[in-house]
Formats: sequence, structure tokens, C-alpha cells
Amino acid sequence: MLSLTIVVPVLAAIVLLAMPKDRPQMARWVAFGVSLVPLTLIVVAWTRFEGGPEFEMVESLSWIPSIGVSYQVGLDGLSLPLVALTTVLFSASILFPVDLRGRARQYFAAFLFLEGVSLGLFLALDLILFFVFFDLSLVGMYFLIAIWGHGSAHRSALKFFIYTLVGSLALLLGILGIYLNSGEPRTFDMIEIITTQPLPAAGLGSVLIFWAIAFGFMIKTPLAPFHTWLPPAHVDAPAPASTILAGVLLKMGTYGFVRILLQMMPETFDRFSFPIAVLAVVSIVYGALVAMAQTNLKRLVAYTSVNHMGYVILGVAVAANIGAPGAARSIALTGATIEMVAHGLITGAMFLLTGSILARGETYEMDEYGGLASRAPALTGAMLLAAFASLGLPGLAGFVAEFQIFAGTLGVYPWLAGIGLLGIVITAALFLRMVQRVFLGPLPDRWSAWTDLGKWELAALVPMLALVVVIGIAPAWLVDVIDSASRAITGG
Amino acid sequence: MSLIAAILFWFFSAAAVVTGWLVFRTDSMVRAAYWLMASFVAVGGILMVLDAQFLGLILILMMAGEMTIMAIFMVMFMMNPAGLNPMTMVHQHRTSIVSGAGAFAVLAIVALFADFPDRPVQPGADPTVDLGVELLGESMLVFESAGVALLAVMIGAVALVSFRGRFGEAEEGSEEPALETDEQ
Amino acid sequence: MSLEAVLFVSAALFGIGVYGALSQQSFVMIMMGLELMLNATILAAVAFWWGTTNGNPEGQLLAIVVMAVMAIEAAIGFALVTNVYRVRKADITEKLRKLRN
Amino acid sequence: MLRWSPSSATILPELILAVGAIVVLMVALFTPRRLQPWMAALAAAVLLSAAVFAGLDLIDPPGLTFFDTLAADGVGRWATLLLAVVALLVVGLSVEWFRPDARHAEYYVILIFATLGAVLLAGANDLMELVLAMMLSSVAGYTLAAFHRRSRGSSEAGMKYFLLGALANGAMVYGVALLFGLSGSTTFTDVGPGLEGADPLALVVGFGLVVVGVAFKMGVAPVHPWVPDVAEGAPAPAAAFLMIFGKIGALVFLARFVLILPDTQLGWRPLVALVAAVTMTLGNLAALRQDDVRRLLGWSAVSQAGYGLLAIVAIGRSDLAIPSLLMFLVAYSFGTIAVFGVVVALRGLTDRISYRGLAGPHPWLMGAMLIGFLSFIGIPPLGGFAAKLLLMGAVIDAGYTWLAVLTVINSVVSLVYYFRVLGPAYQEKPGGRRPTMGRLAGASVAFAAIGVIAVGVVAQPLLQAWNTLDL
Amino acid sequence: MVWLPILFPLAGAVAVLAMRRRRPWLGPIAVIALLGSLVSAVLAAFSDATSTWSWGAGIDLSLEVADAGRVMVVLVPLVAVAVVLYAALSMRDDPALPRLFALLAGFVAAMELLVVAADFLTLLIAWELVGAASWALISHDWRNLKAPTSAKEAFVTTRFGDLGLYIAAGAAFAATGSFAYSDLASGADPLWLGVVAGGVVLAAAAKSAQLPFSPWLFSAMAGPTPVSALLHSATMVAAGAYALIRLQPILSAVPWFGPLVVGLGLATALAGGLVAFAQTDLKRALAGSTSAQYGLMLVATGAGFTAAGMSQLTAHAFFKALLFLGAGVALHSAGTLDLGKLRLGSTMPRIAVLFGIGAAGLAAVPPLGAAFSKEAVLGAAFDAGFWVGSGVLVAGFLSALYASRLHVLAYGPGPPVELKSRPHRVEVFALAVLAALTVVLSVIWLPGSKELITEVSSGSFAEGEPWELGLSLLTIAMALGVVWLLWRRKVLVTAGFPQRFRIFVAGWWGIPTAARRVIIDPVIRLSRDLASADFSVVDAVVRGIAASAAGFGDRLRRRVETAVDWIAMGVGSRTLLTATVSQKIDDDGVDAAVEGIAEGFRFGGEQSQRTQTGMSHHYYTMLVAGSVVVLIVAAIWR
Repeated sequence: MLSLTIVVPVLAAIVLLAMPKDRPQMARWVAFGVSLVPLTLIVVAWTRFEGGPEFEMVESLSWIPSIGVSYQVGLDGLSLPLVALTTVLFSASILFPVDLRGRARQYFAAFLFLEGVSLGLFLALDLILFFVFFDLSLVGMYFLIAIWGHGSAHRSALKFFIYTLVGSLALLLGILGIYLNSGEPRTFDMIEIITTQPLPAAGLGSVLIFWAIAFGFMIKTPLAPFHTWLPPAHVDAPAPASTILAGVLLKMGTYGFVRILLQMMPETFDRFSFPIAVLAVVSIVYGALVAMAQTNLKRLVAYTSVNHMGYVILGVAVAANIGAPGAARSIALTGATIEMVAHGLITGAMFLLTGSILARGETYEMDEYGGLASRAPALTGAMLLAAFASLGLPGLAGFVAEFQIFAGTLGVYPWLAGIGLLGIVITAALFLRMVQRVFLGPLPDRWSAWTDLGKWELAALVPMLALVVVIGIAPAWLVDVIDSASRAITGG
Repeated sequence: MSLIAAILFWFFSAAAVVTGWLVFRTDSMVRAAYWLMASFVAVGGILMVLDAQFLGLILILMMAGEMTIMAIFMVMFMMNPAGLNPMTMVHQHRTSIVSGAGAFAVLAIVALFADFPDRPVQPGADPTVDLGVELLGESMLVFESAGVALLAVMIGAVALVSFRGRFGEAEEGSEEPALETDEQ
Repeated sequence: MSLEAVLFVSAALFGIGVYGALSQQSFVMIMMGLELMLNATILAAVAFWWGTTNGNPEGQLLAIVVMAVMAIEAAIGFALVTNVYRVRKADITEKLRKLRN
Repeated sequence: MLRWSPSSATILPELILAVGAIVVLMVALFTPRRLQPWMAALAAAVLLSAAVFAGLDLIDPPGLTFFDTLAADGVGRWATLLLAVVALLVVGLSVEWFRPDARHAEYYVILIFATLGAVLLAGANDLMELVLAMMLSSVAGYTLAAFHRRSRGSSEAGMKYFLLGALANGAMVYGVALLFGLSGSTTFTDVGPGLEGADPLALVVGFGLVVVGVAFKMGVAPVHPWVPDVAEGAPAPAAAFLMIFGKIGALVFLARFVLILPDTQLGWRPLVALVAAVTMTLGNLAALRQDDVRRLLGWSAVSQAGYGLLAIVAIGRSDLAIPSLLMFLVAYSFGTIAVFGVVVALRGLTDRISYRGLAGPHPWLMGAMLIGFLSFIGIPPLGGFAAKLLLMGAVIDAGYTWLAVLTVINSVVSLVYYFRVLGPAYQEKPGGRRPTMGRLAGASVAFAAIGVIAVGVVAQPLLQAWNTLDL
Repeated sequence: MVWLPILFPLAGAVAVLAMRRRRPWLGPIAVIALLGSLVSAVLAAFSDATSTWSWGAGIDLSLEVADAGRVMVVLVPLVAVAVVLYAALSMRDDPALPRLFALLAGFVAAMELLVVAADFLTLLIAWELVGAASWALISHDWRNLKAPTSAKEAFVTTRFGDLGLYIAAGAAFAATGSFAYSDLASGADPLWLGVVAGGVVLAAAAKSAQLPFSPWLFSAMAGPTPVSALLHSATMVAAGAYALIRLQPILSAVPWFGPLVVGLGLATALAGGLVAFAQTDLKRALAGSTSAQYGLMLVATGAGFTAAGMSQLTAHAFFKALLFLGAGVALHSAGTLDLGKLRLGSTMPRIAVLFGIGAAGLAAVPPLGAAFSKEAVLGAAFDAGFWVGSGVLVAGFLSALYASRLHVLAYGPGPPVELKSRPHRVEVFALAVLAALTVVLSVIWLPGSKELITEVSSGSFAEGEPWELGLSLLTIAMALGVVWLLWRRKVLVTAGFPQRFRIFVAGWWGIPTAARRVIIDPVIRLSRDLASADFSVVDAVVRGIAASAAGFGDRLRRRVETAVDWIAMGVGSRTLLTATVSQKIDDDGVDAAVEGIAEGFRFGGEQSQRTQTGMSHHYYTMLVAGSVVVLIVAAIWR
């Protein structure tokens, strides 16, 4: 069943490409319909999910047994929410109207391809399979940015590709390192590696492997100072691609931190949890500060992603500290995972909204706008909701995550938690500034014909924002699922 | 024997090196070709001194023939009266000297300081017979390969140079296809 | 007359050949340099046959193989020189500069 | 001890190639001009039967033949099979390309000879056989490069290829003489033991000079300059072949060769590692600015040769070395055929700018190019990824982690120039269709592209077969 | 049960939004919702209701009406009803009325949640929601950029304080593994308890506008009057003091907790009193007085007598709401809040009387309840120490001083004023309700009420001395005398201060300026610098690596191929390269870097034809040189 979520979109992408005529509406509906398949399947999987410490619904096929590679997918409390997030974001993004540049089939095919690949990454339980999807996601995203982007899309897309390829290849080296150390016979099987923990806690080899993988994921996540590919890629990408980039692709890095580093080499991670936590806090504060100075709306949102990913990694680093109390580690990891989901929904929605603004105003410069609230209450309301969620207002998803992260961190790294908290104040300031600059104040004459969100935009946005609220108010259904994994991972 | 051999060896050696050097010190290609031939003949001499009479002989014969061809070729080819006109056609002279000296130095060091096994040729053996046995015995594949290689080079050389072929002008249409075709 | 001496002479011939191959502009002259190098190789091969291999006939064969190499290279070399001269009116290396970065 | 293999089937592919070449030549002599292109079919039949028999040989137990001068082992047979398939695909690319040529049956003859040369090189178990296989493949190679007898570029490419090759081969032959002198034999079976305790200085020089020759064949630094020139100047189908066949032959030979060398006196492993590092870096960096696609492919071939050497570095130390070597060769061959095939199919279109917006009108061709390039970069699940995975695993296993890191860095660099071609092709507004070369070339491209994907995705049968191979 | 006081206003908010097109219904709906909240709050207060809401993974949000919460849970909707009643009429022409009502109702709901919170997580949730609601309410008039700007300042300031609660919650979790008050009370590591205390004090100080956060109340003035009235009396600002009162039993285990809170409160009471005295803007003066009054509550709480604090909070809620509504009427009628231009007593005598009751409460004139609570605070302060008591005495003097000054200047007798509009009957009624509540609160002077309060709020009173009351009365008399003197000299408006000093004091002792100079401007500058550094340094490193790879590649290739010309090439190309790279580095991306290098080399190529290659003899040189290198390496590196 899980394999279907991967295969169906990818096959559909190929079929779409082979379709003879370019009929945008039909292509959109086909793509949307196909994207509902994984969504439905994941909902079913959620209802069947038991929440034990083991991986569930594992499907396994021998692929290249000669070198220990297999096709193996499965779920646990960590991947299930991310997979669900992926399906929601893709369905919404496909629905979101965008300038197709006369290449509708290719656009939707790229989206479906990327969906299958992203789902595959979160479901993969084999390191090579994981890497395959990791790299293919780069290719898919490259084309989405390069072909349907704007501004200097060529350069941004290439920069994105090159920079994250550096990360992915570092990851590959690390994966090879794990493989070569995985005992006899060698294997890429993640379940087996997690169970047997073949890597020695000490030793130069483990340290090198750890940092190679960590470097790879730090680029992908991204943590400062490896984030500079992110703003141009976001700014020049079409809005739905930005949503996917922020909502899904960045999570691959943070997911990898947990799945590979935390689960496969916990003792080595323990040695370096403090430096990683420091980097995370630097990202939090740095991302927020730099975002505050932006005049470009989308760039601003992009930098807040750096900030939010800092929270995630902070939570992961706390969970990696073996000496800390189990409850703190577990709550931090749960918080980090919720933050992944929350950030995906919130920032995803926010990027879609920037797309709506660009489509109407043709610029991201915030100073060009003002007073839009009077013409576009729905747009304003949606952005306001997203902004408040992003700055961590209780009752919305972001708070649930950030609170748990800080609650876990404070007992383990009190000073880092204290510094990191400053990020919350700065994000509050910067989002309010943004809202004020774009939506409040007097309306310039040139925008007097501004239109509010259309029905398709709303159709894409409302489910995402509704989830933000639901998670914010009643997160138990999500927290319990994640907690099952967190406890298993941290032993808390 | 050994004294005479030694004298002959040093004589041929000196001749081989000096004539070899003269190949590149002369003004005309034809003369250069003859100096080269002289160098080969000298080496053939050395081979004979080293009990490899057969090899020495075929080297001299083959090279004499080849060098004549080369000389004629140049006369024909360069449209240069007898290839005798004075000329200097040298580039990157210093680099070449350094490179040549370097190559010599490396090999000379190997020659003088390397420790080769001392397993001289048995006095009683007939090297030519051995060669024949080897050629048609254990190293047959080498022999055959040489044949194939020579066949290939003949075919290749003919294909490249012949003016006329079975179908008139041999070079007709032998170039990159046009990027645009008439259909377009 | 020792192995060292023969190899030394061979090294000298090889060095001269390298010098010639590098210093000459004309293709034909370059080929002469190459032939000289092969000449040195024949000498070395026979020297080893004579001095270090219990008279293994493979040494003699090696010399013959090198002669074959000489012939092959000369043949294909002349063919190419002719061809280049016909197409490009080029007889020295400096005239072949179409293909470069 | 004479070990003449009674079964001539062992060398049947070689025999078929040698005899087949002559047959093609003879038939062509008596065939009217308008039927000349059918010589391609004949050559294809020869290559196909060679491939079939090489494939059938795969099940034979490994051994040596012709008094130990030729190895008939699994790796050699796989190399033979691969070479025959590559030549077959090149024939497919060549038919339309050479159709206007008044006399091109010789092209196929030489192509078969070149294949034979590389096959013999891959199987060479004797220093003299090495020299002659090298000569055969080189001579055929020069001819192929210069085959456009009215083309300025082609003749220049052939000439330069020859000049460099002659010098490199001259050096190699001297090295062979030195090794013979040290070991007292030319057959590897005896060279190995003979070199035990040999003088290290002479050994180094001898080995180094042999490596110069092998490096020339592969297009490895410092004997690489012919590669971009030939890639640009030679007839495009021939260029594709020339990029590939030397690598197959020489890499397999080198793997066989280094294994007989004594580890104690000779640091061949670091030497090969250094050459690999320099080669891949040089090739990649030089390719960065190329605006000529064929030349770019040439430089990329240089860097790929560097990757291929990783397998040699690891050989004998990692059980991944031989599978990685073969996987690299297969992936590289198909990838090269695919991208060069696209150039051929577009009638030799080589200006980077001309590729702008081609993805629209030529989705399949550009798709093949995309697959080929992505495979070269090492994007999974393509063959190039499988190759790089195994190669890097092998060198890390062999203790050369820095080389794997360098490979990674180079892969990133390579992305830049591949996407300087691909980017505009996909991003720019679709342009008009360009004239193409016909179905057969397209079919070869398709076959190669599918091959690139297949070896990555369906790697298991191959790896299973290769895991047990020995040299 | 415990949910109802929260859900009623929430439902009201939803209903208001749903029926936003039927404007006449809006007011009644809002009032009914708040009345529902009030009634259910009373019931909840008597039933000591508790409830929990699970977040999963063992994290529960627990709600409980307990201790001071029993009073507070009733107080909030009580004040809110009056305020909403006023708003329904005074803002009846505002097109955004539905939004205002919805937000006010939400504001109340959030505050009720805060009151019934029984753990730090719930407290934090409510705490932040209150802040966010206040942001939305303050920026009610968003078309004028001033309002959202002020709202942002207010929100960011208080959010900084919120960090204290984050820290407190985290520390509680670290200490006990849960967020509940009760777990913390049942014993925790003193170190962590200290962190909790520090966090709570920080949060409370920011919310209750204590030093140094006080100035945010000025920003909050940008909101409409009903918002200010509610914000100052029973919701936002009250949250800080309430949280301290609620948590005092737990936190008093920390030895420095009491002195810190007392000191903070006293300092704010004195400084704020002077601010209120020096201000010439009616609402701002009231804002200053709010800080001062909450300072007094903190003194009582810090001294350990939470009942005193709670009664002060209650009394203050009524009269401060009343005063703000009075100020609103003034603004509405006279169109200004400038104390120099009001004196509406002759024109609107009824309002003047009502406002006077509020001012009397502010001045703590007996027998009003406010005076009782003031006395309780004084008693608590003297219990804490003589100097504290003296300080509170001075603060009481200041209260009387500014209260009387404000009344005289705002609603004192004066020349008839041309009114823009007259207050509506219901508006006056709302004021009257609050005035009545202020007066009715006098019943707490009755014997037995102390015991009742003690029992209900689980707090305590200090044993007051009779002379304390006398002293208070004396200070009030003195204050009245001073005001009369100043009035006579016609300098009451400027309070007799020199102009620059007055402005300095009225602007909260220069704290806003200092904050801008020391915190805001540097942070913004830092953020700009970082943003430019992000491109010119961090990214430049990346681009530099790319550029040098490209440049290195070119150099390497060319140098190897033209081995002969190494030196000449090297010198030339390096200068060129440096120049081009530094010039091009500001251009974007890898491609540009590549192009830049290419350009440099084209130029270099023009300079020296020798760099051109493609010639076989160069290849030869390379081969020989390379082979020699290979041999040397092989000979050395085993």
C-alpha cells in the first residue's frame, strides 16, 4: 500500500508527459486527482497505525542483494506525519493557480514526480533508496524552478542544485561509511542498522561519517551558514514550488538528522549534540535577524525558514544528548517533529500567499504595497493567520512545536534556550512589520483594483490553514503518533 | 673476442649516438633521413655484437629500406627541390633540450644504478632458432596480432590517402554532414 | 662492454629521440625522433635478452615487435601527414590549431 | 608448461572480429556504391555474433589461453561483450552520418579492428601482446579520427591523436623492455614472480612508462590532450567510440597488470590515485567554460577516466573493486553513446547556444541527453550513480577516503557544465525543430539511454555476476 | 463548568462575526455573551470547577478556579460588560464594529483562560493570546499607520516579557517533568524554582507595565477608548499582577522573590506616579497611573499579602475602567485629550460627578473600597519594612495628587465648551454602573469582609495599624492642598515642573528613547548588517569557492598546456584574476563567477598570444613533464 503512494504519482507523471495535447485544465484535474490517491492511502495508513516502537506496514523487496541494497518502505511515528504533510501540501500546491508558461503537462508531471519522490524519501527504509529519492528531489525541484520560475531563475535553480548536490554527495559518502562499517554481510538496510547499531561510538571513522552526513543535512535543512542557496531559490521559484521546497524538501534534511544521525549513530551524535545545538541557535537568531532586514516579501519568508529549521535542529540536538532526562529528550524531539509539520503547513501557506500577491502586484517588494486589507480581507486574514502561526502564537500549530522544543531544551541547554527564545521576539517583530507594511495603512491608488483571493487559491489555502488551527488547539492526535516514535528513539 | 667486441661496441655506440644527434642538426630533411638510417645501422651493429646477428641484420635491412622510402617520400611530398634546401624548423628549443636531457637522465640513472639480475644468454644456444620456435610456438598470438595490426594499418593508410577509389574520387562526401538539410 | 654500457647508449638515443620529437616543427622530423626512441628501445630489449634473462627468446621477439611498431607507426604516420597536407596544406604542428580551447 | 586451450571457442569472439573485418572489406570491394551503406549491416552482424559468442563464453570457467598470452576470464569476456555492444551502437549511429561518403566501408572495417584491438588489450596477459593490442587499437583509432578526409577538423584530430599516441607508445615500449629485463619474461604469469625483489628504481621507471601508454589509451593526465581535440574534430560517431573503447580496454588491462606487481617495492596505488585525482579535476575544470558541446564531452570524458581509475586504486584491497570497474565501464559506455548519439542525431550540432529551447521540439533526444548527463553526475538511480557508489565505496574501503571526497567535489563541479547545456535547452522558450539524422541513430540513442537507466535500476543480475569475478 | 466563562465570549465572538451585517444586533449579542460568561464565572467560582484538555503524550492543559482566581474570574466579565456596553454606543458608527466586538469578546475569553489556568502551559497560551488580542485591538484603526505601529511596539515589548513564561514553563518541566502549578508546589529543586520565579516576574513586569517595560502602555493608547478601559482594568495589564498573586504561594519559597517584587512595584509606583502627574494627555496620564497602581499591588504581593493585592486589583479594575470611559467621553465630546483644553465640568456635570468618583477611588478616599485596599497595601508594606511603608505612603500621596489634578483639569469647572457630541444615555449608564461598583465596593470596610476575602482568595491581610489610616488621610489632604496651590498659580497643567524636566518625566523618564538607542536601533542595524553580510560574506564564501574552482581550473589547464610559459602566464593571470574576481564577486551566482573568470582570460589572451594552445608540441611537453612528475612521485611515494 505504501509503495502505491510512491508509484502512482510517478507513473502518472510519465503518463501525463506522454499525453499528446496540452490542455491545462485537464492536466490540472488529472494531477489533482492523482495526488488524492496518496492522500487517501496515507489517511488509511494513519487509521491503521498502531504506534509501537517498531516500523509498521513495512514492504520489502530484494533489489541489489549483492551489495545489500533492498527496496524497503515503512512507517513509524516520525515519518507518518511527514508523509501526511507531503500529501496535503502537494494536493494543495497542484490546485493552486500559477502561470504555466504554456507547458501544463510538464508542470504537473514535474509536480507528481516530485510528490512520488518525496513520499519515497520519507518512507524509505534503505539508505540507498533514501539517497535515490534525496537526489531525485533535487532534479525535480531544479526543473520546477528553472522552467517555471521568474527573475534569474536559471542561476537560482543552478545554485540550488549545485549547493544541495554538495550536501547530497557528502551524505552519500557518509552512507558509504555506514555501509562499510555495517558488519558482515554489509547492508544498507536502515531497520537493521538501527537495530544492530554497528558503528562504534568513538573512533575517527564514526566522527567523519557523522560530520559528512551532518554537513549534508545541514545544507539541505539549511542551517546557517549553509543557507545562502535558499533565499534566491525561493524568490525565483513559482509559489507552489516554494511551498514544496519549504514544506517538504527542507524536511528531508531535518528528517535525515533524526532518522540517520540520531537513530543510527546516537552515541556519536551525543558527542556533538552541543555544537549542533549551537549551530541551531545561531540559525534561529541569525535567520530571524536577517529576515527582519528584508524588503522582499518572499525573501523574508525564506529567511524565517532558516529560523524555524533552527528550532527543529535544536530539538533534535537536545534529543541527542544522552545524558539528559528522557522526558526532556522525548518532548524536544516531539516538538521538533511537530515543528516540521507546522512549518510545512504555515510557511507553505505563506509562500502560496506570496504567489497570490506576486500574481496581482508583480513584485515582492513590500514597500510597493500597503493597505491591501481594505481590498482583500481574505488574503489579509490568511496571511495574518499564517504570520501569527509562524511567530508562534498559541492556538496555532507553531506554538505547539516551539513550546515543546523550548520546554525540552531549557533543562538541558538553559543558556542556548534563553538565546534561542530571543528569536521568538524577533520573529514577532518582523512579521508584524511585514503585515503592517503590506496590508495595513492607507491603500496606494495603484492597487485600488486589487482583487481578493480566488476560489482556487482559497481551495488550496483553507485546508492548510485549517490544519494549522486544528493542530494548534487539539494536537493530541498528532502528538501521540509522534510521541510513539520519540519515545522509541530517545528511550524516554 | 671480448676486446674486439668491446671496441666494436664502443665504435657502433658512438656512431649511433652521434648520427642520431646529427639527425636534428642538419639543414635538410633528406640528410636527416640518411643520418637516421646511419644510426639504425649502427644500432644493428651493436645488436650483432650482442650475439643477435639475425636481429641486427633485419634491422639494418628494414631500416635501410624504410629510410629510402622516407627520403623519396619527402622529396615528392614537400615539393621541395630534393628536400635539400636549408631550413630551420625548430620550436621550444630549450624545453626540448631539457626534456631530452631529462629523459636521458632518468634512463641513464636506471641503466647505471639499477640492479638488474645477472642472467646472461647461454653461450651454446642458437638465438635464431629459439626465436623461430618462440614465434610459431608460445608467442603465436603475438605474431598473429602483429599481422592483424599490419593489415589494419594498411587498410587504414590506403583509406586515408588514396586519391581515387572504386567509385571515382575517393574523398567525395567525406566530411561532416550539413547541419541543415534540404527538407527544412 | 657491459649491460650498463648498452643501456646507457640506449638511454642516450632515447633522450635524443625525445629531444627531436619535441623540438621539430615538421611532422616528418617529429616522426624521425619517434623512430629514434624506438631504436633505443630495440637496443634495450636486445640488451636485456643478452644480459638478464637467460636468453629468453621473448627478448628477441620483443625487438621484432618493436620493429613492427616502427613500421606501423611510420605507415599510418605518413598516411596522416599526407592527408593533413592535402586538406590543410599543413606540414608543421603550428598549422594545426583549429582544435583548441 | 604449455597450456594451449583446446577449445577454440574461448577466442571465438576475437576470431569472429578478425575474420569479420576482412569479410566486410572483401564484400565491400565487390558491392556497388549505392549498396555500400549495407556494409553497416554486415559489420553489425559481425559485431552481433561476436557479442553473442562473448556472452555465451561468460559461463566458461576462467583461464588463460594461447600459452598464457591472452586471458579468457570473466572480466575480459564482459569487456569483450561490452565492446561489441558499444561498436554495434556506434554502427547504428554511423549509418546515416557516413552515407554521403563515397567510400566508407573501410570505416566499418577499421571500427571492427579497433574493437578487436581493445578486446585484445582487455585480455592481454603478456607485455608484447599489450604492445600489439595497443598498436592495433591505436592505429585503428587514428584512422577513425581522421576518417573525414575532407574535413579540416577530422584530419587535424587524427594527426594530433597520432602524434601523442606515437610518443606515448614509444615510452610504453621502453617500459615494457625494462620490465622484461627485470623479470626475464613478458608473460604475466612469469612477470609477477620475476619482479619479486626487483630493483625498485628500474621497476618504478618501467611501470611508469607502461602507465604512460595506458594513460594515453584511456585519455588520462598527462596524456589527455588528444581527448577534447578528437571529441571535437573526429566524426561524431567515431568520436563516441574513441571516447569509450580505450577506456574499456586499458582499464581492464591496467587492473590485470597492477595485480601482478609487487606491492612492496612499488607504490603503484598512490601513483594511480594521484593520476586519478589530477585527471578528474583537470577534466572537470577545463570543461567548465566550453561552449562546444563535443569538446565539452571530451573534457568530461577525461574526468570520467579519472573516476574509472578509482577502481584500479582499490583493486586487490576491496571486493567492490571489480564490480565497480565493470559498472563504471557499462554506465560510462551507455552514457557516452547516449549523449554523443544526441549530437549525431542532431547532425553534429555542437554549439552550446544552438541547444537553447530544444527540449520542446526534441523532447526524446534532450531527454536522452538529460539522462546521460545526470548519469555522468551520478544522480540515482541511473547507471552512473551505481558506478560512483561502488567506486567510492571501493576506494573508501581501500583506505583512500580523500579520493572519494575529491570525486564528490568533482561531481559537483561537473554539474555546472552539464547544466550549461541542459539548462538553456529546458528553460528557454521552445525553438523550432532541427533536422535530424534518421531513425537508426535515434534507436541507438534510445537503446543507450534505456541502458543507462537499466544498469542502475536492475543492477542486481550484473552485480551478482560480477561479485564472483576475479582477475 | 470551568470552560463556560471562556466559551461564552468565544461563542459571542463567532456569533458577532456571523451576524456582522445586522448591526443593531451586535451590541446585545456581545453583552449577552459576556453576561453568560459572568454568570457561569460566578457559578464556577463557587463550585471550584476543574478540567483538563489533553495535548497528547501526557501533556495536559489543566484548568481550575482557585485562590485569587475565584475573584478574578468574576471580575473580568463584570468590567467587560460595562465596557462593551459603552463601546456599543460610543462606536456605533464605526464600520469595523463587528471586528471590535469579536476581538473584545476573544480578549475576555483569553483572559478568562489565563485566570483559570492551573499550569504554566495553559498560562502561557492564555498569556500570549491576550497579548495578540491586544495587538489586534490596538491596531483597530489600521488605516492610519500609527495604530499598528503602536500595537507592534506594545506587542513586541510584552512578548519579550512572555519569554519569561517560556523560561518558567521550561524550568518547571525541567524541575518536575510537568507544567502543573501543583507539582511545582510539592517540591522542586530550588535552583529551578528560582528560574521559574525569575521568569514569572519578568513576564508579569512586562504585562503589568512595571519598570522598565512601562512605556508600552503609552503605545497601547493608540487603540479606541473601550479597548484601553478593558486593557488597563481587568484584562491585559491585570494579568501580570494576577499571575504573581496566583503563584505567590509557590514562588515565595524563593528567598529573593518577595524583595524583588516589592522593589519593582515600589519603584514603578513612585516613578509612574510622577509620570501621571506630569502628563498633559489625559489617557497617558491614566496610563502612568495604571503602572503606579499595579506597582502597589506588586508591593502587597511581594510582601506576602495577596489578599491585599487582590483587593487593590479589584478596586482598581472598577475605577480605572470608569476613568477611561470618562476620558473617552471627553475625547468624544471635546475632540481632544489635552489636559490644558478640557475642563468640561460645567458642560457635562453628570459625567463630572461620575469621573470624580473614579478619581476619588484613584486617590483612595475613604470610604470607598479603593481606600480599604490602599490601606491593606500600606499595611502590607509596613509589614515588609519601614522604608517600604514610607515609600507606599509617598506613592499614595502621588496617587491623590494626580487623581485630583486629573479631575480638576479634565472635569473641573471651566468655561463652557462647544461639544461635538453628547454622550448617549447608555454610555452614561455604563459609566454609572462602574461608578456604582466603585461605590458599592465600600462594603468591604464592613467587619467580616476581611475574613471573607481571605477565605475566598486564599490570601491574607497584614495586621494594619490604625495610625496608618491617619497617615494616609493626611497625605491625601496634603495632596489636595498642593493641587489647590498649583491651581491657584495656574500651573496645574504643567504641574509646576520646568518644561524640559516635565517632558522627560512625562515621557516615562526617557525610557523609550533609551530603549530605542540601546536596543531597537542596534538590533535593526545588526539585522541590516547581517542581511548584507549574508550576501557579501556568507554567500560570498560560497561564490568564492565556486569562482576559485573555475579560476583554478582555467589556470591549471592553461598552465599545464603551456608549460613553457608558466611564469609569464602566472604573473599576468593572477593580477587579472584578482581584479576580475573582486569586481565580479558582487555579481550573482556561480555562472557569473565562471563568466567573470572567462572574461579575465579573454583579456589575458589578448595580452599574450602565447597562451593560445592546441599545438601538438605543447601536448608533447606536457606528456614528458607529466611523466617525469609521475615517475618522481612513484619513486618517492610508496
